[in-house]
Amino acid sequence: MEKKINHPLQKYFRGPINYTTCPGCGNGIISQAILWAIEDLAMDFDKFAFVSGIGCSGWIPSPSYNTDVLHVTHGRSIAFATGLKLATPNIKVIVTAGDGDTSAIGGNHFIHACRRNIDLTMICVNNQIYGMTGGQVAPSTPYHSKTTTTPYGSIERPFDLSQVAISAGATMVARWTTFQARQLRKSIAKAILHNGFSFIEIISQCPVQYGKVIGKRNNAVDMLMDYKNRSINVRKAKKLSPDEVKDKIVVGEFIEDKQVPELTQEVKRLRKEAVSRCQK
Amino acid sequence: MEKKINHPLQKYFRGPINYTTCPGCGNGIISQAILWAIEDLAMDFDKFAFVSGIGCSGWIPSPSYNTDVLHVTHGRSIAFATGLKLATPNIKVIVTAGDGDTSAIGGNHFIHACRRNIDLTMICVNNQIYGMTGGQVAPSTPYHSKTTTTPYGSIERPFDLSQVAISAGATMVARWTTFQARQLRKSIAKAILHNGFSFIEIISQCPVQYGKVIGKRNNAVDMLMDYKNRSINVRKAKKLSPDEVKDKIVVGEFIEDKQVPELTQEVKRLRKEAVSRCQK
Amino acid sequence: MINNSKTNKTDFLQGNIACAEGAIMAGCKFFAGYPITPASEIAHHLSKRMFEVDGTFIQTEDEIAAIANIVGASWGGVKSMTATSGPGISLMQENIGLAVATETPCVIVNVQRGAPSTGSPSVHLQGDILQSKFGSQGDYQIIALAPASPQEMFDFTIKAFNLAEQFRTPVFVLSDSLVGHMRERVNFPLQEELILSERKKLEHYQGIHQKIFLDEEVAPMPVFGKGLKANITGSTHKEDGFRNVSDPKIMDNAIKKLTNKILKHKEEIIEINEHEIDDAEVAILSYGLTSRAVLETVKIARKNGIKVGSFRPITVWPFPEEEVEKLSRRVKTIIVCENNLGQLFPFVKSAACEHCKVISLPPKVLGTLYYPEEILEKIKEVI
Amino acid sequence: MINNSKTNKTDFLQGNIACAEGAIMAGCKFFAGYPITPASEIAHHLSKRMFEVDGTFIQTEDEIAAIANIVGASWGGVKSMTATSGPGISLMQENIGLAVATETPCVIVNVQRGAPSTGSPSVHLQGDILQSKFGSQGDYQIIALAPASPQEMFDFTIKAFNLAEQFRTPVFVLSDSLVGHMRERVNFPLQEELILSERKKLEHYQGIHQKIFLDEEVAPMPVFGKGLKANITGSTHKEDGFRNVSDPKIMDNAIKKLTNKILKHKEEIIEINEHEIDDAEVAILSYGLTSRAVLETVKIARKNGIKVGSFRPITVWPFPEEEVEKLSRRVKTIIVCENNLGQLFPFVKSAACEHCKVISLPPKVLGTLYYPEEILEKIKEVI
Amino acid sequence: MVYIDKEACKGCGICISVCPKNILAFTKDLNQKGVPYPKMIDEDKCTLCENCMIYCPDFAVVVKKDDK
Amino acid sequence: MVYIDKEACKGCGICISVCPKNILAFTKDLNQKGVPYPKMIDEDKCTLCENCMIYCPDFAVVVKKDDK
Amino acid sequence: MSEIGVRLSGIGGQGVVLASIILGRAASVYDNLYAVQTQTYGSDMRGGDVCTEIIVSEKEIVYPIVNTPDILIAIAQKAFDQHITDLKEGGILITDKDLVNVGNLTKNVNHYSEEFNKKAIDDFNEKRVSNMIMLGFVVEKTKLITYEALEKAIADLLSPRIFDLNKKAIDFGMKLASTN
Amino acid sequence: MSEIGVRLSGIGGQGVVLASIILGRAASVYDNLYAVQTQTYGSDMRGGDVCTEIIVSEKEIVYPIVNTPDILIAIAQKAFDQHITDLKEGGILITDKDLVNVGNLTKNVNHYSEEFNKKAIDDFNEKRVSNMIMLGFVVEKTKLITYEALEKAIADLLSPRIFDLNKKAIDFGMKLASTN
Ligand SMILES: Cc1ncc(C[n+]2csc(CCOP(=O)(O)OP(=O)(O)O)c2C)c(N)n1
Ligand SMILES: Cc1ncc(C[n+]2csc(CCOP(=O)(O)OP(=O)(O)O)c2C)c(N)n1
Ligand code: SF4
Ligand code: SF4
Ligand code: SF4
Ligand code: SF4
Ligand code: SF4
Ligand code: SF4
Ligand SMILES: [Mg+2]
Ligand SMILES: [Mg+2]
Repeated sequence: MEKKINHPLQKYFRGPINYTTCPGCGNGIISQAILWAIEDLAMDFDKFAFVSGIGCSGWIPSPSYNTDVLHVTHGRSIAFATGLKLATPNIKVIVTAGDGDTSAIGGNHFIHACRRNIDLTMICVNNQIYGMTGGQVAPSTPYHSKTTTTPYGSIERPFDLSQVAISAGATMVARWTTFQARQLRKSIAKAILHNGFSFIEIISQCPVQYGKVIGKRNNAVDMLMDYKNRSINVRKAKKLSPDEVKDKIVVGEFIEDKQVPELTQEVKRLRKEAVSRCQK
Repeated sequence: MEKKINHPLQKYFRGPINYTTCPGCGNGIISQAILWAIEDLAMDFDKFAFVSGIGCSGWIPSPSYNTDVLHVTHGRSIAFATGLKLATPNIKVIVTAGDGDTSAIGGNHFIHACRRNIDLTMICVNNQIYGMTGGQVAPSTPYHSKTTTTPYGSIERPFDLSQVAISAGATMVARWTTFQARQLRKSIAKAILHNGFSFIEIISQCPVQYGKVIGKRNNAVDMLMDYKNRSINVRKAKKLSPDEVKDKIVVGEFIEDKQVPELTQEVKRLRKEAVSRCQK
Repeated sequence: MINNSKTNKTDFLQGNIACAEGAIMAGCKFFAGYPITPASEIAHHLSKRMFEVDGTFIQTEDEIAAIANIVGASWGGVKSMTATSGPGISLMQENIGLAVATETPCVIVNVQRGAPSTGSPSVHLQGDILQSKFGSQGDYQIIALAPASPQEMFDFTIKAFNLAEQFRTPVFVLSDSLVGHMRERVNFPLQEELILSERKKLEHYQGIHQKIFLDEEVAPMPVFGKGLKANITGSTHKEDGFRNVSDPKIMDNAIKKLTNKILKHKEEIIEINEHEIDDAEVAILSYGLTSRAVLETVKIARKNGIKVGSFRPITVWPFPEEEVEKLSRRVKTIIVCENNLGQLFPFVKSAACEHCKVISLPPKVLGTLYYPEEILEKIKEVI
Repeated sequence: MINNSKTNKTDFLQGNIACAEGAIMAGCKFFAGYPITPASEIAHHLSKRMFEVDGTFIQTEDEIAAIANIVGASWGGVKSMTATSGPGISLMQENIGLAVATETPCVIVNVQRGAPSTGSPSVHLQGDILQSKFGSQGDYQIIALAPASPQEMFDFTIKAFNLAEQFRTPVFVLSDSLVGHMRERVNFPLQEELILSERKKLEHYQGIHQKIFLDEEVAPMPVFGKGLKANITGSTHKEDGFRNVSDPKIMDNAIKKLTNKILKHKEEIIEINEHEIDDAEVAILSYGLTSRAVLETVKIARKNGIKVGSFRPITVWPFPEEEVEKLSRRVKTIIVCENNLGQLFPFVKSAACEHCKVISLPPKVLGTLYYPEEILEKIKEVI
Repeated sequence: MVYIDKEACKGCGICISVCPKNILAFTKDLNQKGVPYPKMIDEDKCTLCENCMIYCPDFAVVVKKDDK
Repeated sequence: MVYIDKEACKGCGICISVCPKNILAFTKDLNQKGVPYPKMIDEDKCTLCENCMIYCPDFAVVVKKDDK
Repeated sequence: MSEIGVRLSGIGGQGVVLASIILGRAASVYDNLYAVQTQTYGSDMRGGDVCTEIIVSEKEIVYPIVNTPDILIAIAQKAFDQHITDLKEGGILITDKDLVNVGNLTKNVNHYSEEFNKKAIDDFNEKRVSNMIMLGFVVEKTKLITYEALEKAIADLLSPRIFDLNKKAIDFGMKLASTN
Repeated sequence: MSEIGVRLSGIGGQGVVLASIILGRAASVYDNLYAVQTQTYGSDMRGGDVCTEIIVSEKEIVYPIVNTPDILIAIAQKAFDQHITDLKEGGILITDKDLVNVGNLTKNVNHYSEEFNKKAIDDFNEKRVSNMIMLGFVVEKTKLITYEALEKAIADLLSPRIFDLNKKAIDFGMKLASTN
């Protein structure tokens, strides 16, 4: 039972699997969900590229994943991924980013990718805090939370990231917590297949930095159980009053697979048009 | 009748009224709406400050308005205005910005101001194009438009700026076209009184640059009449099918005066709390 | 500026915290910032302290917003500051240019880290010296001070505010990861004994063409909300603030006046620490933390009877050209020690080369403090 | 590089359009940009042309995204470019640093305009020379070429792509508003006669520790999507791409290798145009458009029997230190003419001062092309 | 009373198009900018609704209620 | 069969909490990192549901269906 | 032909920049001459002053700016007022008769003035061809470029739809010049 | 007392940084000495190697880094392995008996080893006070600072809730040192 045996996902790693995340960090669960989704799809890992920014979540693919990985500046992963995808439309480009990465410094690239409907799969690790830099408030930190930079409680309302994605035009949007690891895995697989910009938000435990905020430092299990208790599927939530869902985490696939022309395919269309115009 | 007589709004100007805008540009109509709103409110113009970015719309207040005016870098007006408002909460700070200013380069500051609910009045001149730099596509340019940088028609869907503002948390949101100059004036007055972040989007004619796009170059009147014909109030629009409103411009006050704690007042509360904690 | 003899408090503080406390003593009432290693502690501390002193703290969406916020706040009449590290400075460049062009007093703290790019967040390096001066488009002058201890982070932050107010300009505190995280004793001066500068303010509205910019003696600054009808733009403008973007003569005037506003007052601004320079044959020029390695070297060298002294610009910018030139007349060799690949070296050489030899000596391993022995070796070589 | 004798086409083009066409001839397949005066025409032209050549054009949400996009595309294996002006460069600084640190070939065109800040968008100024080299955090090297005519905007854009590919690094084309908007004859070379460089590519995956960075002879570059398992980061990394952000030795190695990759090949990179230098007593050093005023001056001066020549670095960065040093041994005086407050002057002086006099002569009115008479006057003074 | 500042006018025609009474029209004359400007053609019909004023982008029209 | 790589384990306890059969528990032992790691306490009850595997953030658990 | 510097000045919308580009193109692409064209903008991009310069020469052109033009074309009063001082003694001045009042011309120059604008309206019923009439006039008066080159250049630059009209306007301008 | 350089090394979570800050504070605020404390981080912020240095001196401290410590405290094997070479000949080495195997100590140093971690668990049932036991031990062995200063410094830095426990651990550590 304690015999050392290779993990079935080992093949996706550049070397021995060795995340330097804190004990109980949700990032590892998310990493598994991503890789299981790819495993489920039986797709060639060499045809995937990962782009990530700065933050703990940036280290999910970088340097671990044994395929092309581009680890860039804080907040800009989507913008690099856009150029990469446009240049190599045949590969599946997956962006992993933290909530700060996505919606603080990177907010503009985020909404524009939604609008453009470029075929990227965006995995947003929403641990509701800045993990890497030491527990500062994020744009997704619950209202009134006490963090390293909001000692009196935060006075800014958080974004509902999935809602922002929807209103900015994303064509597939889902939210899960790490507790729904299996549903997450399925949604990621769908997102990879989706032809357009997909946004997967994952409420994920940061037992160290966000643990401090909610007084559950280093207690990943409590945080997971809290997700379990508070999660409610969007289908159910729709039937309830706003008050009834107030403290809940609404999860599920908000937009499933909306069909809208995808950017790299539109580029191909333009090329054809341009060439035919020239020939005239 | 052709006798030179002072304009009733002359008193709001630093010198003779002399916009260098192109003939028929909507900016002047919007400028009037802003000043009439202030006139209607009978408020002291010295207690207003204007912050604007780079773009034709940035020149609505700068240097013309005879009060404090801060004309900053492209896309950043909200961020400067945030600091100014926090430092001088007693003055009314109005931001005027173009659609590019607001939602291209400035998109991130825009959504964050909505989220923070800071008491700014944001006047977004949505002429659906980059006017000042020569007619390039904006994130608000209608899908498939041919502009200076989309000679084959744009392949990116535009933002619905008011919807983005709403989902990002703005507590007052209205959209009008320049044709609804009177409603606009009223909404601006309400926005000034609103305690929080208000977003007023104005679909405005740029007869020169956007005129080229729609083949109505230099024809402001046609553009205004088009607004007249296509505008539909949100109350009516709600009763229609998506197809029926497809080519319409939905106007009206989407969010009227939502009551949510305002940022500068929250800052004051924190100061009290901090001082009282210190004394303990 | 600070009378350290009479202090009301002594503490053992991290450089970053000392900086934050210095800001408060200087009268800073507005801090905007975005977290980044190794500068975050300044924000952490001020997120609590600002509200205690009736000020404001805001964590912005990014660094571009942070600099924009402090400039906005400054026009609201309050002393304001941001703190970041190299990557954040890179993002701030455009609005630093706006602060310069609109003559907005504010303080920017850069706790430097390993670079280029994301580099090594916790490694000590003085890699951003030229970036502070040249990162934004166009010709302009900036003031930058380089502290070497928590006490200096405290003192220089106050000094930075004073210079910002006196010259209506952004001022850098150029610290680094090691100084920012180092703990040492910090003496707090008595608030009453502290000499704080306040900006020259425009008192009354003086008409549409009031002169509020481009005065080499520093034009009075209108504060918003007081009926002064400030007319501010980052576009090329005249003394009254009115924009003119076509006449090169106006631009020429704008650039030169802005530049001269600093250069004319170099003597007031520039501060140099000299140590054992009087009879020195070799002077070692260094700044920031590196100067402590140099002082140690001088100590050792002097014990060995070697005539060497330390020349340390506190003010890295404006570059102390005349002072270096004077130094070059007094010594045979200047050795420039920087924890980078020799960023100030061309400036030192250009100022000194007519009178003495100038040598650049980067540390053997960038990102580490010099061993005094390394420097000593070099001294022995050139003597 | 370009054989102008046999051309397949002659056109009368604006500098910006020539630049765009040069990019296409160089094989550029990806352009990302954000409009800005006076660079927008490059984007306008390529928004049509890119698709005709099976390439991609994207107008990004801002300049930060533009540089990120071209770096991303470059890793996708295509030649990529962006074009902007000073304010845009300021915003790109952080990701320019990333491009340098990840050794990503790409071309950045800066059509300089009046600065600082928003300044004067249509005024000709060479204000961003130092910004190109020092704007991002940390020590690094950059390559920058300064054209003086539409033909050179065409030629140097091609050259920029070649250098970018050869040295796996971002390369600047440092134009300005006047050259960008000037129209002149442009000769198009025959595509077959054009020598284009292509990056050294990693052909096969060579294991987890494959050497893909930090080779002074330029490491082979893995292209995405080919099973090469590229491991790329802007954090401090080793030759194999693995991050290490704590060991100063690794950072020291990273900085020095990156720098040396350029410096070791300075001779290949640097190009200088000399004119009438052989017997000159006075050399005038200038670059970009200014050099045309200098050449005119030389013409007039020579007519008057004054021994003066022109020394024009095509390559502004890396700075031609050795070449200037050599020049300093040949002439009595170097007059540095720049359409700014003397940005390269300290570098010239530092390189030349041991052998000759070095004088800075900014134009009487910044933002205007020198009158040959101004320069002539100065020459007569020093002779 | 409706006053039109002909030199401020840029000739866009908006005022003419928004007058509910249709009582404004371009003159044949050009102003110094070289553009035609509007003129009142039937003052009596004017309701002083102010449309012409508030829609003029160049602040060239003034409607005064008291001195009709 | 459930395999646990005790040296990869960081002792977070997640696997224990997500096991529907409640058949994992910490040992008293510490691994080289100094943390307790989980152990199977009743193999027979295991349904091979894989929860312990897919929730382990450190890839320290492997569930093999074929070799039960 | 040694270097000839021409300055064309007016206000936005008059088409002086297009005229200068046609000149430059004709000279450098079809007449085997060298040409360089530059322009400066007014204080704002909309409707301000426009001034463009073009140098035509048999030899390579080093210095691209026209500080003292050999030929000045001014088709707006402000343009004339601003640029007349720079015109070389003995140079050529061409103005629009209706739009420019040259007042008391103290300078020794060859002055031609013609009603470009009025003729465009009267004879072509199209204000916008006034620049072509002016261009034809200038070419005929100065012989900077050949007619063939001019024709080819406008064929390159103008859409076929408007080519004929513009060519007629040029011809008209040339005739005006040869008869005036 | 001339300058004494101390290096404390271990892994994240052992509290060595706090111990060094207490030392520095005690010395410089209460003992009228000079002190400078610096630290370097491991390759990642979580659970990596920790190393902190502190210099205590009667005179102002110029050079703030401890290249060759007079005193080395190592409470993890890796820490010991990495830093032992730097320790001065004749210096003091303090290790955790259970966590560090010093092997064949060739260096001429005064070596004290004690079970800080185990004692913390056994005697206090609180692993987290091991650093305080260590600190008490170090202070007693080296006399770097006075007991009074130490007491005041921990009162400044620790919340009253945990002050007593920590002080007891320090006292315990001092006793260990004086009896060992
Ligand atoms: C330009 C820039 N600003 C700031 C930082 C510092 N920084 C690194 S990660 C981070 C935020 C981390 O939060 P998040 O994105 O939510 O990721 P997490 O660590 O929580 O996964 C910050 C502010 C940086 N690296 N670059
Ligand atoms: C950093 C930066 N990038 C680009 C520009 C150039 N620029 C000026 S205004 C503008 C866009 C104008 O469009 P919009 O904001 O919609 O304003 P409008 O002119 O249409 O009112 C651009 C791209 C700039 N000034 N600064
Ligand atoms: S700080 Fe939080 S997010 Fe980062 S590794 Fe630790 S637990 Fe995970
Ligand atoms: S370009 Fe468009 S927005 Fe700008 S002034 Fe002209 S009409 Fe108005
Ligand atoms: S006031 Fe009304 S009715 Fe009278 S002219 Fe103006 S728009 Fe027409
Ligand atoms: S609306 Fe104003 S500018 Fe337009 S035609 Fe009427 S008066 Fe003239
Ligand atoms: S496989 Fe399922 S039942 Fe078996 S130990 Fe793991 S979690 Fe428990
Ligand atoms: S989930 Fe993994 S890391 Fe956590 S206790 Fe179980 S085996 Fe250990
Ligand atoms: Mg996070
Ligand atoms: Mg616009």
